[in-house]
Amino acid sequence: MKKIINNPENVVQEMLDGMVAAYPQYVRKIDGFEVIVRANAPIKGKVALVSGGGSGHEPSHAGFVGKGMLDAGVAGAVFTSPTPDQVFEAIKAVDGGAGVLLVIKNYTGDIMNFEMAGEMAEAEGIKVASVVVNDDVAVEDSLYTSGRRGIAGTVFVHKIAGAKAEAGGTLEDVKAVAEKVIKNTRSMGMALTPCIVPAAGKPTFTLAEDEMEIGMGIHGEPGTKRTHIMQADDLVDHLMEKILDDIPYKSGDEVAVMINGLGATPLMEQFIMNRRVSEILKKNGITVYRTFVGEFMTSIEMAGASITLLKLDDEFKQLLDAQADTPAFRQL
Amino acid sequence: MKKIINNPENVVQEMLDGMVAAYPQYVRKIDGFEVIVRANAPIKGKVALVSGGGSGHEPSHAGFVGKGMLDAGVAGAVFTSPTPDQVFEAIKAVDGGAGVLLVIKNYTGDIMNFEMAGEMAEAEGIKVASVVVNDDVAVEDSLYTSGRRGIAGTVFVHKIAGAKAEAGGTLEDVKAVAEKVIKNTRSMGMALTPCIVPAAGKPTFTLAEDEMEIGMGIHGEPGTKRTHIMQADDLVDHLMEKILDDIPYKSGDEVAVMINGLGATPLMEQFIMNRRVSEILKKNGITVYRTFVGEFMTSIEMAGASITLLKLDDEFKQLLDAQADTPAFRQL
Amino acid sequence: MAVNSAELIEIINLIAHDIQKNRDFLTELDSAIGDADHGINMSKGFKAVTEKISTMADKDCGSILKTVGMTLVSTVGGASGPLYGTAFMRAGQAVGDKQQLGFEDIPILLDAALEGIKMRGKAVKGEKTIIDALEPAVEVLKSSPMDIKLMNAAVKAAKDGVEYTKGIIAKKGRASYLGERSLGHQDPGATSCYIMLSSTYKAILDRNN
Amino acid sequence: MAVNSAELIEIINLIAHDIQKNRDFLTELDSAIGDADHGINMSKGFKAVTEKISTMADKDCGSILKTVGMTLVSTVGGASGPLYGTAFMRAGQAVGDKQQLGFEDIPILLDAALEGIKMRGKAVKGEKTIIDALEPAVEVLKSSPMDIKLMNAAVKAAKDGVEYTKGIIAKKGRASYLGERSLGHQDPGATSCYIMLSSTYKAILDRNN
Ligand SMILES: Nc1ncnc2c1ncn2[C@@H]1O[C@H](COP(=O)(O)OP(=O)(O)O)[C@@H](O)[C@H]1O
Ligand SMILES: Nc1ncnc2c1ncn2[C@@H]1O[C@H](COP(=O)(O)OP(=O)(O)O)[C@@H](O)[C@H]1O
Ligand SMILES: [Mg+2]
Ligand SMILES: [Mg+2]
Ligand SMILES: [Mg+2]
Ligand SMILES: [Mg+2]
Repeated sequence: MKKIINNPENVVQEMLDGMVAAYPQYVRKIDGFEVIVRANAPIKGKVALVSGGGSGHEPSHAGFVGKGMLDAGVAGAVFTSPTPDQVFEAIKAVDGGAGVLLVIKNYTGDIMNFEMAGEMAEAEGIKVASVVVNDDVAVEDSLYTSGRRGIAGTVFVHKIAGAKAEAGGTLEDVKAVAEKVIKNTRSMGMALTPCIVPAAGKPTFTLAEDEMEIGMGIHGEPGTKRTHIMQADDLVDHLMEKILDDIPYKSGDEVAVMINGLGATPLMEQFIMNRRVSEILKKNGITVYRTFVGEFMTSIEMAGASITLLKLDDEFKQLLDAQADTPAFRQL
Repeated sequence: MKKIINNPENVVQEMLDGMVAAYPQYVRKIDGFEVIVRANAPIKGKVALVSGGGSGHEPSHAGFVGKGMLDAGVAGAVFTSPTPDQVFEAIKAVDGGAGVLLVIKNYTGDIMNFEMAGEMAEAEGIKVASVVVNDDVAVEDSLYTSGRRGIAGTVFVHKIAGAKAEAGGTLEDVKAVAEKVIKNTRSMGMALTPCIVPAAGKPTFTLAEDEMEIGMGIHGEPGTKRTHIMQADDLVDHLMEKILDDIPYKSGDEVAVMINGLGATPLMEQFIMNRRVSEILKKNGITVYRTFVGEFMTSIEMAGASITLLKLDDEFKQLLDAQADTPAFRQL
Repeated sequence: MAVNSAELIEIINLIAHDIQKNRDFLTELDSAIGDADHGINMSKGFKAVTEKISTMADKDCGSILKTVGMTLVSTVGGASGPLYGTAFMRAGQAVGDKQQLGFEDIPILLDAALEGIKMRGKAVKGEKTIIDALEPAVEVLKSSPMDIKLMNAAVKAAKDGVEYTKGIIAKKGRASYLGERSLGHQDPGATSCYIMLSSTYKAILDRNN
Repeated sequence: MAVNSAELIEIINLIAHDIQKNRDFLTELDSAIGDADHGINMSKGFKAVTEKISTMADKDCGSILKTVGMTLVSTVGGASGPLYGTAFMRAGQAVGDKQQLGFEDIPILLDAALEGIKMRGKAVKGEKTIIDALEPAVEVLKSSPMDIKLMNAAVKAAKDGVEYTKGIIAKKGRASYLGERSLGHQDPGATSCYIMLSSTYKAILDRNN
């Protein structure tokens, strides 16, 4: 296991310490908890956004704590959703009286832990609402299963719902816009290599030197198929076909694009992917309003990437353009 | 070779296309050249900054083209410095009449190619000055050799000299502040894995599963020693000792810190390093003014990281705080 | 049968011991259709439980069970933390402040546990979850007057339930993302549930002999 | 000896051919103490050169050499592009608009090339660079009246210079970062320089016989 760490048991704690040491102007940590909140939390009268999940997806979620996005990020053990008391602590720390929106990725564990935290908070008189992000088209959606997974599209929810809250939206407003983002966001990813959970010390799965996995989840969950490594353009064609067909996105639509590196894939390759994405969108008569390329929702040091499209309307454009100032996402 | 690319011959061209497609609000490409310039270049009356080098260090340098940093980034083949005509084209495209500063990393090839471009530009009546960044303390400095290499500290030169130019500094002012940054910046890095130049298809060197290389260069140049993988804290102690002793940085100093991931090393590990860096600085009575954690000067998909310290004075603090708005570096 | 608080703690410690013993086995099952952490999660939680309840011998049975539940909730995380946590908390509520438990309490507390898991996880039988082991056991326990033989039959029903999970597609939890590929694998959560029931039975049997 | 423009182009094509033939060898040398691209860089540049000068048989010798230099500068990159590019450009300036070159021109153009490399790279002999092959050759050429035998001696001096680079520590270029670890390795740039001189000698020898 080639990692720059000390004791694998302490990675989350030490990471959060290092993050707070780096960005005291943005964030602080709640003592005794793996919870990162805005340096100036709680903000009186503003709806607060709390997100989180297992660690290993950095900069998600604590990296997006700051003006115009989240008020708290809760960090579970690597790839394990945080417990309700951690989330509860986050809710209490950021509630400014206007209520708290929980942004949850669609994993059974995350939903149950965040729900319990919400119940605890409501029992103390805090208004709580929640949304569940499920953007990954690699998994079929169905009412009778756990549905689709939540992946990089979550960051668009943080951005847009965060901007709505910053602009003075009520809890109902912020929840409504978050749900609208979820409805209009689709993603799909692929992996070239597995990653290693520090406490495990070895990869959970293996891929041969010439293999890749399409539709891989951000915790190493299996995808839709394992194939020979494809050329970037063919790969992007495949992912884009699945994504475009899903909502579907149509000619005349305007979108925001996110190319998200999973950890070990360099920007060079992400840009090569984006080149093809923009070609395909153009060919389909879809206009790109803004593009985001980089690491937003990673899988530790997995090599691979995901593509996310968000279908825009005027409200979205305005909120997407709004200022954001966080350790990992800034917009002037 | 596990990469998301098409033909290895075209990676630089396709990367730049993908970058321009992503960030038209920031940058455009000069047709027929591997040159990225500010969308609104040239800016009349402003000193322009041109940097560049071999590709494979993304987001360096084109990612820092934008308000408050560079005016042009020139992208050579992977790990090969660009030719003078490319740099010359960049200089011509961004000169706004106030002259152009070339920010060169200290590699023989880069220096000669940029120098020749400077001569070509001067022959056309453009005022050109240049600085050479040499922050890597892993290599001994000497007048009688090529001296130290230029690595991640280059980004501090972009930031501070870029802010000076944006604030209306003359070519002499901007060059002077760039040289002052160089004098006060020291870095050192390490690698856990090699990287693969796409055209070569295989790593230039190998490291055993339990080995790391300390003082590694950003093109895979050998470092000061190859050792058994160390714990993060021990590793940081070693790098920091070399860095602190070099200038030296002393009790009472104020610094900016950059933890720079080389490509495959996740933010989690970078934050774990920063935790120790901040401890060491505190112990030495050195105050941290600002910290930057992320990927700034990479080695394609190399796993590893470097630490950079910049010793600050009031002018530096003001310029470091100044607004910047580029694809890969933003500050409100 | 009558189990006082001290004895209840011993039974829970035996469960903790058996979970610990099966840590790698459960993780291995989870690595086939999940994310390879079920054994790690559960043993972390029960280690905390053992510590937490070690000083509770003077407390009532309901409080002990509720403490187990709360400890699991606040240490395990993932899916199994809230599920087993809720189960133990509901079981504790069901027995109230009793100082000792008899055979007749077992169906009551396990039924409450099952309801808690269903409420929390919104799963039903046949979705390849804990419920596929627990619900058949509870059904057996409710079918006749309670005794040690019925308890044995309930454990056997749980075991059959685990076996049954091999032949079905996961519809809930992380394994559901595999679709058809979850076929042929035994569910980790159903397995840990069977282990806990079986430990309880063995503890009671030991005490009865 | 007298070489007209068409013949000069042939000589340069032979150099290009020999560089191409030694592409992997040069790259291998560079991989030991540099970044494994010298052969790739040089053969890319000379491929472009061959194309560029193919239509220049009616131009003067100085223009042809300058075109070689400019083409190397604009296609090679790295350290060797500006160095060899400057060398050829300086050589072209030295011979001016001559329509043919004689023996007496060889020391003049190579001396100009050497000075160009020194100016551009600021290296001196003994630093494990191109200069360790080129300077001894130029010294031999300047030591007596020029003829084919002296040319042969110059190529031999270049070869000795390549040999000499094995025993010294690099002080310039990328290999200098290795410090003592550069000992024992032959310098790629000195080697490509020797190859080019040797190709030139062979071409002239062929023509003279
Ligand atoms: N909705 C649900 N209802 C009941 N049990 C469930 C549900 N979802 C998952 N499980 C159980 O949880 C087990 C996985 O637990 P664990 O590995 O600890 O959590 P995670 O999936 O978050 O990693 C599964 O094997 C399954 O039995
Ligand atoms: N300052 C210099 N003067 C003369 N020759 C040099 C100098 N620096 C480097 N060289 C030569 O350049 C060669 C390396 O060329 P090449 O590999 O093409 O460039 P790079 O080092 O940029 O990859 C070295 O072997 C050396 O002979
Ligand atoms: Mg898990
Ligand atoms: Mg090179
Ligand atoms: Mg699991
Ligand atoms: Mg080289």
